[in-house]
Amino acid sequence: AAALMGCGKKEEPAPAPAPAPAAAAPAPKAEPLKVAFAYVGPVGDGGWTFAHDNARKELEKVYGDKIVTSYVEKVPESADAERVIRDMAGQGNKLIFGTTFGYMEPMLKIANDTKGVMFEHATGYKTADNMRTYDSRTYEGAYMAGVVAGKMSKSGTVGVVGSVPIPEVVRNINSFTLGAQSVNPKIKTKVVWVNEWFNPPKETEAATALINGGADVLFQNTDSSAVLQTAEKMGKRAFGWDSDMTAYGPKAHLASAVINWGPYYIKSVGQALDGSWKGGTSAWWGVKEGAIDLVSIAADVPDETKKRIEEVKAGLKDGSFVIWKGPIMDNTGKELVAKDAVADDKFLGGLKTYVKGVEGKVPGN
Amino acid sequence: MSDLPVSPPPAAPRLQLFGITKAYPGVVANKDISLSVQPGEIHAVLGENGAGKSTLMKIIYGAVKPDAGRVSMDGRDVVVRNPHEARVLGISMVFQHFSLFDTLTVAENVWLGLDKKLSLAEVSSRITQTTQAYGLQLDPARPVHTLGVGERQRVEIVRALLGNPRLLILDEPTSVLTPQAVENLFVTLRRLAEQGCSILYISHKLHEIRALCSACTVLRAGQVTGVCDPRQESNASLSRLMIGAEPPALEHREVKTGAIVLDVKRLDLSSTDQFGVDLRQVALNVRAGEVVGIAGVSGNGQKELLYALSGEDTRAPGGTIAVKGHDAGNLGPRHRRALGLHFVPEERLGRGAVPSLSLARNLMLTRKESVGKGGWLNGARLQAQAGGIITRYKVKAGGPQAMARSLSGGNLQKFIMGREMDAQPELLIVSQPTWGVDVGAASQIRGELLKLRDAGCAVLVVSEELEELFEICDRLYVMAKGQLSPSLPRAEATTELVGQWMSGLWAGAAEGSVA
Amino acid sequence: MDSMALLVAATLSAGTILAIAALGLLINEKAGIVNLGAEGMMLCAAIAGFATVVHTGNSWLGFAAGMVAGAVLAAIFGLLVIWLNTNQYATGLALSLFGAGFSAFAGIKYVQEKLPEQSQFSIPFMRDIPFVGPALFRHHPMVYIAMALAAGLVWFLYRTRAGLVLRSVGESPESAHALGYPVRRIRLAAVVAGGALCGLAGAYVSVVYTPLWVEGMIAGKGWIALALTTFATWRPARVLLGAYLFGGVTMLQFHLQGLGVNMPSQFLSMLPYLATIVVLVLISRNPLWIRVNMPSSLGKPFYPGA
Amino acid sequence: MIRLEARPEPSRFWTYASPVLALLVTVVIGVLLFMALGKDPVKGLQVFFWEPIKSPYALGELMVKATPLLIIALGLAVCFRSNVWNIGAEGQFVIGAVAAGGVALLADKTTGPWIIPAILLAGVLGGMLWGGITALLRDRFNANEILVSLMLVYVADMVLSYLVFGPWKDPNGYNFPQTKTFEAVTQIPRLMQGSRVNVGIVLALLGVLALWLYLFRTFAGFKQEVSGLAPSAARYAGFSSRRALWVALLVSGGAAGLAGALEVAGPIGQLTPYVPAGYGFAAIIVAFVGRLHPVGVVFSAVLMSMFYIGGELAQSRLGLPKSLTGVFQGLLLFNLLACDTLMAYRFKFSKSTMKGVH
Ligand SMILES: Nc1ncnc2c1ncn2[C@@H]1O[C@H](COP(=O)(O)OP(=O)(O)OP(=O)(O)O)[C@@H](O)[C@H]1O
Ligand SMILES: Nc1ncnc2c1ncn2[C@@H]1O[C@H](COP(=O)(O)OP(=O)(O)OP(=O)(O)O)[C@@H](O)[C@H]1O
Ligand SMILES: [Mg+2]
Ligand SMILES: [Mg+2]
Repeated sequence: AAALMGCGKKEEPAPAPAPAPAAAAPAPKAEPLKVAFAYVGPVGDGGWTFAHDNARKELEKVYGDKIVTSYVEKVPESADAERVIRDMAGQGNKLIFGTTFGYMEPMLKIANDTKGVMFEHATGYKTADNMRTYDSRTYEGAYMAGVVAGKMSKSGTVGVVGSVPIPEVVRNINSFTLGAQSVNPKIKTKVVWVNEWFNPPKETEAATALINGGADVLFQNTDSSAVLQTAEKMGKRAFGWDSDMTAYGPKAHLASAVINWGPYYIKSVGQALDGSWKGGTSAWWGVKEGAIDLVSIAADVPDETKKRIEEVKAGLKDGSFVIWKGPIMDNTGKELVAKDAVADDKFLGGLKTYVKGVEGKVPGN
Repeated sequence: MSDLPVSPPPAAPRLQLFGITKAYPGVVANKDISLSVQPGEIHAVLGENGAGKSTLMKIIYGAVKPDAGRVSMDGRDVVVRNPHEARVLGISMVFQHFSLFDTLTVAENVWLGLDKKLSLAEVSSRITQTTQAYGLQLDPARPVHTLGVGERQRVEIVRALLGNPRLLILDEPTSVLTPQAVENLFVTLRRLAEQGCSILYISHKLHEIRALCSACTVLRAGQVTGVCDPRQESNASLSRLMIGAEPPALEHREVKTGAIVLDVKRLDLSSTDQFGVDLRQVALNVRAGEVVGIAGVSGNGQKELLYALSGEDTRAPGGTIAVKGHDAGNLGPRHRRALGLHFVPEERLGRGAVPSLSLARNLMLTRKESVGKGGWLNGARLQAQAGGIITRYKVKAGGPQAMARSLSGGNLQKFIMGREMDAQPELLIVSQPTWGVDVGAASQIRGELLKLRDAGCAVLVVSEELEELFEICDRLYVMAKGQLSPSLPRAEATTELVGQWMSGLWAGAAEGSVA
Repeated sequence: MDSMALLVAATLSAGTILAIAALGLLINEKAGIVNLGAEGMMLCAAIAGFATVVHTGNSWLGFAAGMVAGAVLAAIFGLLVIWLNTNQYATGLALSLFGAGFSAFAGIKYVQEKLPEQSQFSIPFMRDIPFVGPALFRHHPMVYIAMALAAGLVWFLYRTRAGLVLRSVGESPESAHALGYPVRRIRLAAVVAGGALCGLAGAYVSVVYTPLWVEGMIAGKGWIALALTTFATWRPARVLLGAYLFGGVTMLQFHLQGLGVNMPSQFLSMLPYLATIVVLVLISRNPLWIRVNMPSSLGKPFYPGA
Repeated sequence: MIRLEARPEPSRFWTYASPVLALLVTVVIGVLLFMALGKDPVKGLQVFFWEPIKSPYALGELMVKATPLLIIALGLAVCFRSNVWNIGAEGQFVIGAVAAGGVALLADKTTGPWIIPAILLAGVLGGMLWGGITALLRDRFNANEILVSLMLVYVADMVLSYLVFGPWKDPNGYNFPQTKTFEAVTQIPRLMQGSRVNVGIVLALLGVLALWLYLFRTFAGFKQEVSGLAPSAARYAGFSSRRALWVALLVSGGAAGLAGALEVAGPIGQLTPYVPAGYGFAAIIVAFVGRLHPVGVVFSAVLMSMFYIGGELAQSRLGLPKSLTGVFQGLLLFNLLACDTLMAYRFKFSKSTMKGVH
């Protein structure tokens, strides 16, 4: 099952210089570096946590006996997080990954108390000397999926099953819509929120509702393959998310927008091993760094679209293409990004309105 | 019932028991009991509470497995492993505690007690046939929870009869019937016996046994203490066999009555339960120093009246219920107790006492002498108080800490009566004071009630046992169909008259029902 | 396509899970036993069913495996509750906890596993009737089985002697015992049957409704099924209606979102739960109705000693 | 044949021995399971039963985990003893947390320490409000409290979700669903340096004492219990069953609300959608394992917390999956319930054949 994570990508050179062999040679008797992961979901969720855990396994493969990894799954984003992460530090782990936003405050606290330990926090915005943040530009994958969706939708209406209306998810919905509009300016996006990251029956029901509402291509930001499978059952098209989900809906599957945490983890552990790890920074990796990709594009997607995707990827890699470049309007007609202006990461980090073409209002705004 | 086999002349006993023994933890309920019932014989089993009668009957019916002993029917040994097998052998049983299902209909209830592969419709028509044949009235389609107690008893009996029994076991069947209904039942039973059916009959009512049965086995503490022909015995001699002594005769002194303590005027109250009885124009009074009885078959409004009197139902309109001159209709039980009204309900477990609490704690249901300031409990005082009641009223119990449910029915009744009498009430209302209580305990309870009266307390007794009411009451009312008869001095009360009134036929009753 | 028809279709499909599980629980409860372990049984059945289909490719075998899993767990529950007289609520909760943990544990290998493709079902000719066809006649057979089950249960409970015996055991186990019915064995049979149906519902979720295995995938449906029996005052036909009603409200909240109804999605998400409370309040106002239909011994222990 | 035979009186010995036996059986099953999984059973046991108590810090963490469980379970003990089946403590916990969070958000740099009692009071009132809805619907409309309280859990989660995604969202929080972190003054005072244990544990222990006194030493407690054990007896005695219903739900709601307040103003320090962590459901089990007895509940809350923490440790130390925690907790509860049978029954080995009727 682990092979589901974009297989071809292991050949790609990891962006980090991968000092592994070099570091191993001079100190053969060195204690292995202990690396720990705190996961919010079960490693078996098939989505977010699953992807992180795949990257952890990849780490073990890459670094072999130079590191020892361990993880604790289903750590609630409550008082428990602090205990678990503190215990990880207490157990001699030198590099600790917290993979959900809700660990931000506890990790910050622990980072201040345990200076000798390096902390990596996913999706947050607070850092310390020995704590930094990392995230992936999932919206780039969403944009590329949108390009395919815009081409493949016959009804002109696409649907998104939204998990929880945090900025990241809103950004993905918007980027998906921008991608679709890049090939079909008249495309409309319907959004249904399930208010949960992971609830397969609910995801199924939400997907059904979208299809009943006229959407013929679905996209989701939830953690299971339920949406894709619903599309398969109802004869519509949909995407895989987080990992390659082709197998779940061979007929419905248009493409999978995958995250690969591997490159970042490999780089981070490499830095930790050779002592070049520094806190206080934020990394936001995307297509450029190999963290995001659109894979397994369906055979019936026209070649011109496939070519367009390749162009987008190339453009994102060399910086010649920017997704969030004005003019971009919100769906009330207000200007979000002025003509020719490029939205910066801070703007993207706090996005709370839909772009033109998405129906409705972001909950809570 | 014509398909009953006519018993062959030199018959082996219909039922024989040899050395039946059954021990429960702590008690030996049956010890080496042997018994023999002839075909067509009505055989009484007599004994005080806890003597082991019901246990023995359940063993015969296969509902309880004996530890040792042998059962034979018609001379052949049988093993009755469960009631189904018993019914196949021709044994039917009417249980002491009803075995009915409230929400099911009469026909369904009967059907469940039959093993034959009849359809429900066939069962219904058989019920109609049988009820007509025996002069019992019963509508097969009615849900049981809409029936009165007497009618429920009929369901049980009809169910037993439809099994074409060759041996019919009746465990205290008459405790809830009117005298006329008892007579009807006896007619039915005698007819069955004539047709060759043997009957095992359990009752605490000695006169019934003497009138009906031709043989009698007496049990005491699980053992057979005597076999006799009850027709040759007197109440006193039967009592001696049963408890080793005669119950003390009650002395009934005439006393001067005092002021009216309880005064009920034109009480109309609709029942909260759809199948309950509405009270109509109930009027009664009780004076200090007298015992007033309310006779009647239960299910005629007694329950509703008692709820209204005790304060468990506070809907009585103003001016209808007065206790010592205070309008009490809307007061809860607590406030009525403050006025001196104490009440003993007929359900001992669950209403009169909490089964899983100790006797001491159960005391606090109605007594709060050991509740100190701010609601703090004084445990030592509570123990002492409970201990006092246990000794004074001769309650057989493990002590104040014994759980209420560990007591036998009669002993729990004595404890509850003791709890209320010990409070020195000015008005004591008691429902079914001796229901299912053995002769010895019953006479003790009645004696205590009279003592209380002599001390100037007003006592209201609701009972289905006419004998008992005649024994202790100074005046009687009869309750029927939610109405109360005029007051009847004991001297004028006869079984016939009261029996007639129990059907609602007293002068003025019709008026009442029109109003 | 008529979106109304699709809403009806989605409702029936969503309601089927609840209907099957709730009918199973109804059998339990008619015999006087409350099993709060529905969620745990459904989860274990979901993984059992899923794993079976993964290995055999036959979804009917998967349903059977789910039923067996539900039945086995129910039997454990039944032995504890019926023979050892443990508290029903606590034992049921323990079962829920255990089932959730155990299914997750047993299912680790099956995450990311997928099922072989299944053919679509529909009823020939009828499926093409406008509106009615798409709404009613293009479902998985399990949808019709749920309906048949409700009808069968009505017949069983109210028309057969066995059904009468079952009801009598729930009404008064003491009386049934006195009449010689093997109360405990009947109760165990009812509990096991109930567990099997919960299992069927669980397997339906992982094999058909969302054909995948992930931990905790029943996501509360078991609790809702428990609510439905009371909600339906223990009448099978009402259980079915209740299940569809709940399924309908669940679907409706998403459809309303899809229609752009301007209300925070959290409030829409509350709808099914609020609707349940409202209906419950309406139904419960008639105490007689409850009294006549509710098994009197529900949740109470039975000691056959007496 | 082995038969169960009722004891004339509950056995005192087994009252105390049964939990021990249950634990032993669970441990034995655990050892077998560890061996089956190829893990060292000694290490496995150590992780569950020694590591959570081996140091003052670990003990402190155990207390942090046990405090909310204990407080909620105490309230539920009152409720279940009154025969009121509130299984929605989770919802009452959440609303308590919301109410407490609302008050905590009012604090600013100038606020005095009076805010802490205000926060706790708000939590209690919030929980009571949520419990009170169930009481009201039960009282007025006879609606089944199991279902109403359960449905209200989902509603409470959504209320919280609405607030943190909407009106109470931290304006400087990059639109993430959480309130701003509360001012330091709102932090529930800790008992000692270097540990997260706060006065919540003191309140919980006071609660144990209060509950013990209430149940066994006051008339009010007696009335409450009677209404649960025998409603007809309560009515006969004149104890109001409606009052008992309200008391039960308000007390358990208030307790759950208090736990919610202690949690948000204590270890969490802000409102997030992740406040509901399942304490309300776990506490039901804690209450039962503790036999609805205030002292028993203390032990079961600690044991339950050891399982939770042990479950986490088993992952990081032994690489075992988290789901084992649930398996163990479920097993322990099964075992305990089964062993409790020994209190009221003894096993009898009889030579005779099967009894015909069961
Ligand atoms: N299931 C049981 N478990 C334990 N003890 C029992 C059980 N059933 C009866 N007993 C005890 O056995 C003894 C005989 O009881 P039984 O019911 O046979 O008495 P009885 O003669 O029918 O009394 P009553 O006149 O009160 O009906 C009593 O001491 C009773 O407490
Ligand atoms: N059975 C009783 N006998 C004597 N005193 C009692 C009894 N029950 C309650 N009390 C006392 O009465 C006081 C109030 O009790 P309770 O809770 O029953 O009353 P309430 O419901 O407030 O009043 P009301 O009955 O007027 O509605 C308490 O101090 C209590 O100790
Ligand atoms: Mg008897
Ligand atoms: Mg009151």
